[in-house]
Amino acid sequence: MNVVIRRRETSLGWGALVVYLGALALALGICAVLLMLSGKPGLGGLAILFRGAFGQGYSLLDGLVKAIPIFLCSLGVALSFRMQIWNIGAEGQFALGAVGATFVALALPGQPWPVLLPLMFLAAMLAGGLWGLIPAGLRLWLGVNEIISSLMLNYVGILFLEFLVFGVWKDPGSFGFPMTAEFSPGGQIGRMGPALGLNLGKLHWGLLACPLAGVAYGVFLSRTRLGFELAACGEGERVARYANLPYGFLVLLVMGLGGALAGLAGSIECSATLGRLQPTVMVGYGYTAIVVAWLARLKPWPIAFTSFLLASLRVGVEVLELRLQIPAAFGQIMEGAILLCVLAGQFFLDYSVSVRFARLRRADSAAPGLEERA
Amino acid sequence: MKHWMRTLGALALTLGFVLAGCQKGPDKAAENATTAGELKVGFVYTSPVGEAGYSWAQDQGRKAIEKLGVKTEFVESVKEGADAERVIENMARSGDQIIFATSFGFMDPTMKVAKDYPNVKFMHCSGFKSAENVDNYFGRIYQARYLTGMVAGLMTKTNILGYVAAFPIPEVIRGINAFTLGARSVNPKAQVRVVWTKTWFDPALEKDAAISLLDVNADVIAQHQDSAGPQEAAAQRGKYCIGYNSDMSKFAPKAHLTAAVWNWAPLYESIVKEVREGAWKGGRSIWWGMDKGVVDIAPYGPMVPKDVQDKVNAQKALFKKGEDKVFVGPIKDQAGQIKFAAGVKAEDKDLLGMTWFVDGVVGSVQ
Amino acid sequence: MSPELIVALLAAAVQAAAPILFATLGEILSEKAGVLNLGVEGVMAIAAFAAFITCHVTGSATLGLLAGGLAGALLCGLHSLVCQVFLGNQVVSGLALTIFGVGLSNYLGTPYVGIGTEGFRQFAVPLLGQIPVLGAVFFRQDAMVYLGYFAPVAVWFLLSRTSLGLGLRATGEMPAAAAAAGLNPQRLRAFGVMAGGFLCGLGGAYLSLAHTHLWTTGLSGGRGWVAVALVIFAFWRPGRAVLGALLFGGVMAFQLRLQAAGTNVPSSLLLMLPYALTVLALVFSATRARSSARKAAAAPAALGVNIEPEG
Amino acid sequence: MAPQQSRTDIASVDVLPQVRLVGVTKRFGAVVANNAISLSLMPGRIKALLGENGAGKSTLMAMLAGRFKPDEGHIEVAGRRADFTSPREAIDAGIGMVYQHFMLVENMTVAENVLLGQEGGFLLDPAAMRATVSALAGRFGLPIDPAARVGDLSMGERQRVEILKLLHRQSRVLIFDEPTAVLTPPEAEALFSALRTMSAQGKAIVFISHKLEEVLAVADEIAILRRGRIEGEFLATEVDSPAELARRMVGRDVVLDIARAPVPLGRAVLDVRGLSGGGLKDVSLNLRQGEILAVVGVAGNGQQQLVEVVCGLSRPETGEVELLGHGWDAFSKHHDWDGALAWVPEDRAGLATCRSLDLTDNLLLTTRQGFSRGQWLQRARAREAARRIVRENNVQPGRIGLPAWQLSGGNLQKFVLGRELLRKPRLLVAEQPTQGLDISATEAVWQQLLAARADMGVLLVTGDLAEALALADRVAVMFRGRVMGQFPVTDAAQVERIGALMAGLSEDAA
Repeated sequence: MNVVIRRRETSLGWGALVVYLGALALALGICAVLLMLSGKPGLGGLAILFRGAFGQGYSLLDGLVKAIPIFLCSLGVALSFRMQIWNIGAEGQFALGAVGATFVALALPGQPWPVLLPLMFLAAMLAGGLWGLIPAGLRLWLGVNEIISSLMLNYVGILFLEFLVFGVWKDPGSFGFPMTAEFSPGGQIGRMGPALGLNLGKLHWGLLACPLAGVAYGVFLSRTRLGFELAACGEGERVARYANLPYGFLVLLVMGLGGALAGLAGSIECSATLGRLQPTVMVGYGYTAIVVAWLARLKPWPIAFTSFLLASLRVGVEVLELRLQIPAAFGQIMEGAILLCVLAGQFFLDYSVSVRFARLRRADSAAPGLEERA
Repeated sequence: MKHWMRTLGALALTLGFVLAGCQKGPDKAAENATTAGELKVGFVYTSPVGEAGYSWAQDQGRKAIEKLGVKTEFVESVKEGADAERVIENMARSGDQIIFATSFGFMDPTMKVAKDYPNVKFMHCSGFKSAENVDNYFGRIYQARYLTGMVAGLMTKTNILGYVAAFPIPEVIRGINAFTLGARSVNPKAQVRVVWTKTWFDPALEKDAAISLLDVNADVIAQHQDSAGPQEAAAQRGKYCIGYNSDMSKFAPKAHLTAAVWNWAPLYESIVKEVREGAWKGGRSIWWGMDKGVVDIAPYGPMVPKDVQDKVNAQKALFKKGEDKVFVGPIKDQAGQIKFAAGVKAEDKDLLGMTWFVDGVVGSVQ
Repeated sequence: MSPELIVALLAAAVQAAAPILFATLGEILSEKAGVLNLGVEGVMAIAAFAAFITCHVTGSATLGLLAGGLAGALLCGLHSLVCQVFLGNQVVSGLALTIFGVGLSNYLGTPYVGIGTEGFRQFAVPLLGQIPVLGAVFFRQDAMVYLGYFAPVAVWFLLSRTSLGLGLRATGEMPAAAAAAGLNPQRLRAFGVMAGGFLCGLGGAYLSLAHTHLWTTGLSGGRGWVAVALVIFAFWRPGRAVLGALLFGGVMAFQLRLQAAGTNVPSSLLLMLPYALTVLALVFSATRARSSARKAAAAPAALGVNIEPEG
Repeated sequence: MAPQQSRTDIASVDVLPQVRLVGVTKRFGAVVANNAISLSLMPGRIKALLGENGAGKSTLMAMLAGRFKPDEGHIEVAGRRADFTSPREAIDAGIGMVYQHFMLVENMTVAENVLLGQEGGFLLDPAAMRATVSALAGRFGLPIDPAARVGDLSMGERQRVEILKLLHRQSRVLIFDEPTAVLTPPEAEALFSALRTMSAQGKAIVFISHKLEEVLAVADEIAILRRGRIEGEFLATEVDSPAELARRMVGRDVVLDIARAPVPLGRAVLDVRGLSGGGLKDVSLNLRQGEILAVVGVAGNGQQQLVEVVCGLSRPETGEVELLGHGWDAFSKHHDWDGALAWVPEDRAGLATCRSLDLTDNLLLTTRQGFSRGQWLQRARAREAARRIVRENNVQPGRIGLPAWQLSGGNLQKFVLGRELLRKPRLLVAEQPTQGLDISATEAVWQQLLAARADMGVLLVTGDLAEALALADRVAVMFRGRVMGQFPVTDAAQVERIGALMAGLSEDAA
């Protein structure tokens, strides 16, 4: 038997969907087995999970709400991944964004929302962006690996947030508990339901940031020069130098923009769902965002869809926890397993595998250019 | 063009789901709740239940009410933020009539959900907000802290007591202060050194923190976290330790002097009884002490001499009778400023918002 | 600070350094073979649980240690599978491994949270333990710390004094050259990743068996990431890994003692120290690597590059 | 450099072949890379394998080295059938390869490289390893420092390391893939004598090349490979001129002389005066519109640095560089250099194009200015232009939606050149523009360059003397960062000395 692996020339088309579904099924299968190993119903568990995630209007809305910060952070990291810049720091940038927004909200109490909210977003994007620029600068000028520096800065950023909330920003009216004062009404993003006369649960106006950011991301990448230059930079620094691409500037740009998007997510999260800054605003969206970006192969529509999917699964896992008394870590396992399976599955998008038995040959499609690689 | 079709399809599907969901409306499930005859109670924990610690102690309370024929469910490791709101709402939807949200961080989420589910009764632990259908409750664990402080003050030889502290919030600060006051009531030379870990549960870090305290000559280690890390450290060095939440003697039998422990059963049983009898009211702040049996200290370790036990037991008897003189002036803060003049008793709101250390504590308050 | 306090600080630094050192050495092995493994955090978590549960069930710390190492190797085998067979991106696979590993250890471990285990206890080495200062710092530790003294030497020896190590290095630098020399780079990589995983696993086992003596979720607490960072700081050399681990362990121990000594600096800022220091260490080593003419400070040339299949 | 005559005739050899290929066929999909090839490699003889790029030489050698398995036919070693499943087995069977791109680990020492995979035990003794390699090097007259880091060695020395690797393994068949590509003429000479030495010791040697003179200089036997088939096999003595060999190789007469109509000279486009630093030493060059200046020399003698300075990648340390009448700083700050200067780099698949981008995007790679309004990209216009380039330069296959990696080297190069010329630059820098291309693609590229010089000055950097002489008006020879001589190609006396100049022999020494 002879296994022949070859780089694909044409995209798999709808076959890609099969690959993804297969990978997803495998990952869920692993999860089901795990459930059974701990003495719970495997398939029944998955059924509960899916009903919890997608079975009701409110669960879908919950998923949508949870998907907002994930989507924004994910767009941010996807931008830098396109350039092979590994920004693992969305979590810290998210924290700084929350800090920036809170600074404005606390400094300008009582302003109407058209004044306050834009300023909060601006401050959040600025703070998150600057936080993202640190690893970018370190990489550009000192050659420091951005994976590690951005990751370490997550810890620093979150501790900085805690320093503020436990210290100078602590609300005197909170009886000393670690939280800032509640933002004035102008600093809180409202829920969509009441204004539209629909029952939309916890869905808030922060949702609007998603299509805006998503469309801007898509247009930027496919229609503008900088966006094109960014994609070309993904081929490496040498190509960038050859093609006179502003590599350094682009590194700063993607890290800055990525930080700004994560920062925006942070500000929306603390303004819309908490209404104040608390250390509990940090629940790891920045890390989930990385998973999402990669599962979605850095494309905006799939990022939107995957954000929603993973957010919904998280919601579903909560129901699973409640019904079957499953540890919360089940959600993490599922995320990890999905990512590993899809990553392995993506192999089939880029390569064709044919198994040849002795004497039995199948004429594959031609592979010109192979001579040069051989 | 194909991928456009694909994404549009996915989008349409999603939209369909959402719209379909919206029509049903979220309150349907809540209606089922009231129709159920049997009482169903939900518990939200912030950490895994495990073998010891805060959530374990809470879970003992849950088990106690289960014996009253109440159906219970719980979710552990719930993050204290937007996720908590969803978990609590899920419980409310699925028909729980009473929901115990057992950590401070669940306060705002509880309040938000409570507004949407007026028929469900919410019990929030360790916070300060209440509403028509929300009570907040807690226990005067500082009384137990005071007693453990006395034990420590009497047992120390170096007069340095170590305190592995979790987060700089009033609950923890109050505990440290009570501990210090207790220690200095029997040993004016005692000082309490504080190391913050900013964790509720990180045995490795908490153990290291305890070791760092032992290194500065502390010979009794108290703690506020759930883990037995500090107990480990003290046992390893042959020093003493004081547990928290539950009797931790099994982790360090030779070092464990006693522990400040929770016993939620009486409170929870009483709440269930109230609800069954229709006597439950919202808007209350229920703060029970040693007199109601919600807090206590664990049995003394064999190394605690009889005379020490007697001294502490005498004070414990006063608490049992309802005489709470822990925070009665004169009390000075770290800077020597008088915070409560002689004879003045701190009010509950002072205790709830305590953000300063009493004289005798060494360390930063944040 | 009093002399005793400094000795205590150093001893604590050595203990805090041990798990990080094992993990750093493991990552060095993996990276020397050309595979970037960002999953160390997850590997340590799984290994800590495997070690704990084995020790808990069998009562043998040694078996626990072995189980931890094997669990680490096994999980890294998954990384190897995804990257080497399915040509997945190493960065992403590593991240997935972290998520998966931490999740799995939390999931399996939740019922056991808070349960203690005997594990390894500190004991003084005869004679050596009596040496003033040095004895207290280095020779009144637990068996795994002593094992940790040998580990860097063993890794160094493996890499530079054995044919296997030579092959590993060649694979990390230029897999094609290794293949041309008749070696099997895929097999060598898999070995490097899994042997590295074994060492990372020992680091994880240290946490539950020697450090805390009890199981809980989230034991790894960011140490895996620090290990990955220290590999760069160490210029991929076992000797410098020791330095890095001690430095990090030292800062960790120092900030706690600073609090215990009664400082007024807010604890958030002190807790930042180890992480901020790691970034600084990276900056330092990056400038060093730039200024030094020697290429030895550079990453293995084929690090992170998967071996593509041929015809 | 006459071939050695003292060999017996192929037919009369009744020695057992060291290695025999029997009807070996290898397919990649529908492409038949090797078609029923039969060859015998005899001990003590040097066989040249001559063929254009893409003729199937590398595939054939990869099968011998155990990297690929033949689809049909088999390989015999010393008369016994051998089915290699890994390089290791080929090595054990005594077959050794010196690859065109050295299979050396730069970050390891010479001794480590030589003994990699052949350590003979689990434990290593560095001192003993160095001694082994020293002894081996001494025995075959290939001096080298066994403790040196390979990355610090010259190309010639690296090749010596490769040979030592094979000698250490006691390979009986040694295969050299384009061994002279990176060598100076004296280094190549040294290699040839080493080949003869080894051959005299009974090794069977295979020498792959497309350089006709070299083949005639060292080979005993010549086999010609074309389109995956052996098109002829004969003794070197049967061929009397490179031209005849070339005819046999390509199957038709090569246009060795390409028509070159003179073009009137225009303004100066490049003026380099006393450029030093970064490996360059006092380089002075000038180039005018309408002419091609060929910079020749062995790779690694400062050409790369020169190109980087001219193309604005690195700042000149000392000396002056004037481009189109502007100083270097002024020119490289002006972003309109894009329109004035074009660069066709040597690495056409990894640098000049992005492998996964389609042709339109690859067009945009260097010509974004022309296809954007403000920040907005005008893709439709770019597609149109890409289509035009593909049509006018006969780029195959002609679909602009294909990613770059699916194009063969020659077609890619035609596209790259078309793209760069699209901008109508005034100065074109072309590095090794025909390296690895087949004859027809080479011809096409040459025509493109010759036509282009009417509008611009062309700086041609090449290691191929024939190319330089065919295209250039003037030649500059570089050695160790220095320009050893600069003269018109019509200066026959100087042209004669190019080989010597490339080897660093200055006038007095020559």
